[in-house]
Amino acid sequence: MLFGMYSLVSASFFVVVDAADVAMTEAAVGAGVSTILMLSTLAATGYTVRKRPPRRELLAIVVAIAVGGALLYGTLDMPRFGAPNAPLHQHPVAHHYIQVSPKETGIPNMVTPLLASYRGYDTFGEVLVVFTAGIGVLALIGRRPRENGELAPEDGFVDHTATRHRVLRVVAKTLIPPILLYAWYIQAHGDYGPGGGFQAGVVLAAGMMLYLLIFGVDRTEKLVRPRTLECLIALGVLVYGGVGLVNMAQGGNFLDYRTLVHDEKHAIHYGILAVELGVGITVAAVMTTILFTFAGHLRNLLGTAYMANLSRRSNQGAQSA
Amino acid sequence: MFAVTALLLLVSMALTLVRALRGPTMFDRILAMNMFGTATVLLISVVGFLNTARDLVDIAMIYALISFATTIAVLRFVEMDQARRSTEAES
Amino acid sequence: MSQAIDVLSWILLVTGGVASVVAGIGALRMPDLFSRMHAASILDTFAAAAVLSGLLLQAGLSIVAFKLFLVFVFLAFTTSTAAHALAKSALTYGQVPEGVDPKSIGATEEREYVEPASELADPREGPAAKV
Amino acid sequence: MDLIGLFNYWVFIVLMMSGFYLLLSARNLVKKIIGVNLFQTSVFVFYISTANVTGGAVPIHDEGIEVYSNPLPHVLILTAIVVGVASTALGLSLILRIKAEYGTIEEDEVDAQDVLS
Repeated sequence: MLFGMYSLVSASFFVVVDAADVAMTEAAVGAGVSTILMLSTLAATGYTVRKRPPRRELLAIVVAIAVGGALLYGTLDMPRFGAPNAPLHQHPVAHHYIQVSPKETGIPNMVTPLLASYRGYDTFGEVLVVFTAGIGVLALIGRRPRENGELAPEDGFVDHTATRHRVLRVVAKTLIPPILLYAWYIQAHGDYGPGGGFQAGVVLAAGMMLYLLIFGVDRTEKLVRPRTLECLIALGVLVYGGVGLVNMAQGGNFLDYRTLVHDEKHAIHYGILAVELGVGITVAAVMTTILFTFAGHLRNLLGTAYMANLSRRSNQGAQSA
Repeated sequence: MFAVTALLLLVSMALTLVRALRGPTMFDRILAMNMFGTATVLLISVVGFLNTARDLVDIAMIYALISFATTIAVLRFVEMDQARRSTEAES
Repeated sequence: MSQAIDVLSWILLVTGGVASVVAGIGALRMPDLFSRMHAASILDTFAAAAVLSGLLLQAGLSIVAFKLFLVFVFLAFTTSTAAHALAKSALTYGQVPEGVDPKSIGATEEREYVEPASELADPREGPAAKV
Repeated sequence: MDLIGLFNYWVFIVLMMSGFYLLLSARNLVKKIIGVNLFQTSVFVFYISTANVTGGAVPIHDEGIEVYSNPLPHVLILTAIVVGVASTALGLSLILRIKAEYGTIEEDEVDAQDVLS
């Protein structure tokens, strides 16, 4: 939980240093998705740590301080914070991205064309990494391991959060549509303001997460079937790669959008939009799948006795409140 | 003026952080985290105006929505944890 | 006219900032959870309203003003709901407001809150049971 | 006075070393993952702070603004954050798997079971 606060702080730092897109991603990822993942892992593994005599602590402290000291010595020659004459800002590439790219692509947000066009190969690789991580999580803890006679939803298992917290349910139902709509706004508005595929995907996943938290895994999986999500994960990567292949079929290089339509400026714009859409689909689907998988694992792990206890307590709470 | 407000908000965030570190029960920590989130939303919008980058309001909006989801998640986690503890105590 | 708006928005902004500090002090000094929640609600309602309306006056009639209004609406929804859920959970798991008879709110011994032995706890307490 | 301009690097070093320390010393695997995350975030902070230019604006093109922050580190970190959370999820799911197989997530206990069997 302090971890979540920590990411709030770091996101506000990003705001202060003018990195709007990064702050938006960090807001959704750090405060939302990754905190939830940490919490569900802790819930599954237990979070009290046995006190034991420190063995490697001294060595670790010495190593950390030594490396830190070496790094500190290294910083003495670094350019000062915010200095405009730092090599990074003097490099001709930086000049090109800042001065030429808005004219060349007609997109005011410099981060978006840089992400999807100038560094398109790189981003394709990143999307593939996200894709692989999603597949990996599915392979490791899978959907619904039922081998030990685990609890099936038909056994009368009801997630009590929805019935117990009536206020929560109503408010969540009001809030989730704006969140999902807002995710689409971020996706579509990425050329003009902070936003784009990565941010939209994560915010969409955060909206699904809220639904998951309040209504439980089973109802959420009726809403969005895991099978559909698996198809979407692949679809996003296919859209991204497909744009590149279309470029090649039209005689250009892979991900060289200028061949798409006649007017170069429009072609680049369309290409970027299509690629961002692919990124958004994959990221949203992977994040939602990961959340579903963790939630399903947790539910299967915690067993019948625990659920019975939870519901008994919930009923008491409902009566007294 | 924006800077003054931002500073005051930072002071408030620091106080909240102390409560989160001290807070005797889990619920105190959750409360502190919630306050911290609200203060961050305000801080981001103020800093957006300070830097004349008014698009930053978008980020404040996302924060307002997502810190809520996180609070709910932590509450659920506490409830699950309590229930599991008493389950283990009974068995 | 624009000067008057500026002055008004500055007053609102500083009031909001001071209110947030007051809320922070309250959260630190109040005796128990429920009175701390009262302090938190000052930040959630008064400080938020003051700061956001101060910014609203600065923004004028634009898309930014609309977004600020949306931020305020979302904050109003989420913080109050979160406070409700928090208070309900706290009541269910054994937190009792000061000066209230535990039996009158249906608190039983069974619903006592078990503070988990976390790492922040005193290490001299001996080995904590691992779950 | 001149050294004050280096404070962003110091923040980054402190963050990174606390993550590194946690990574080296913790036996609980979840704490190790938290350490990796701290380490990761310190790198994000480093990159973003190098991108900043005094008086620069958010890199969204607008009339009348001359100085912008450098957008290149922003792009790198933007993708790195999402990739980071995906890999964190992968690590955490490995931990869940280890818990299911070994019944513990303490590093040395897992090792001990491996030696015995």
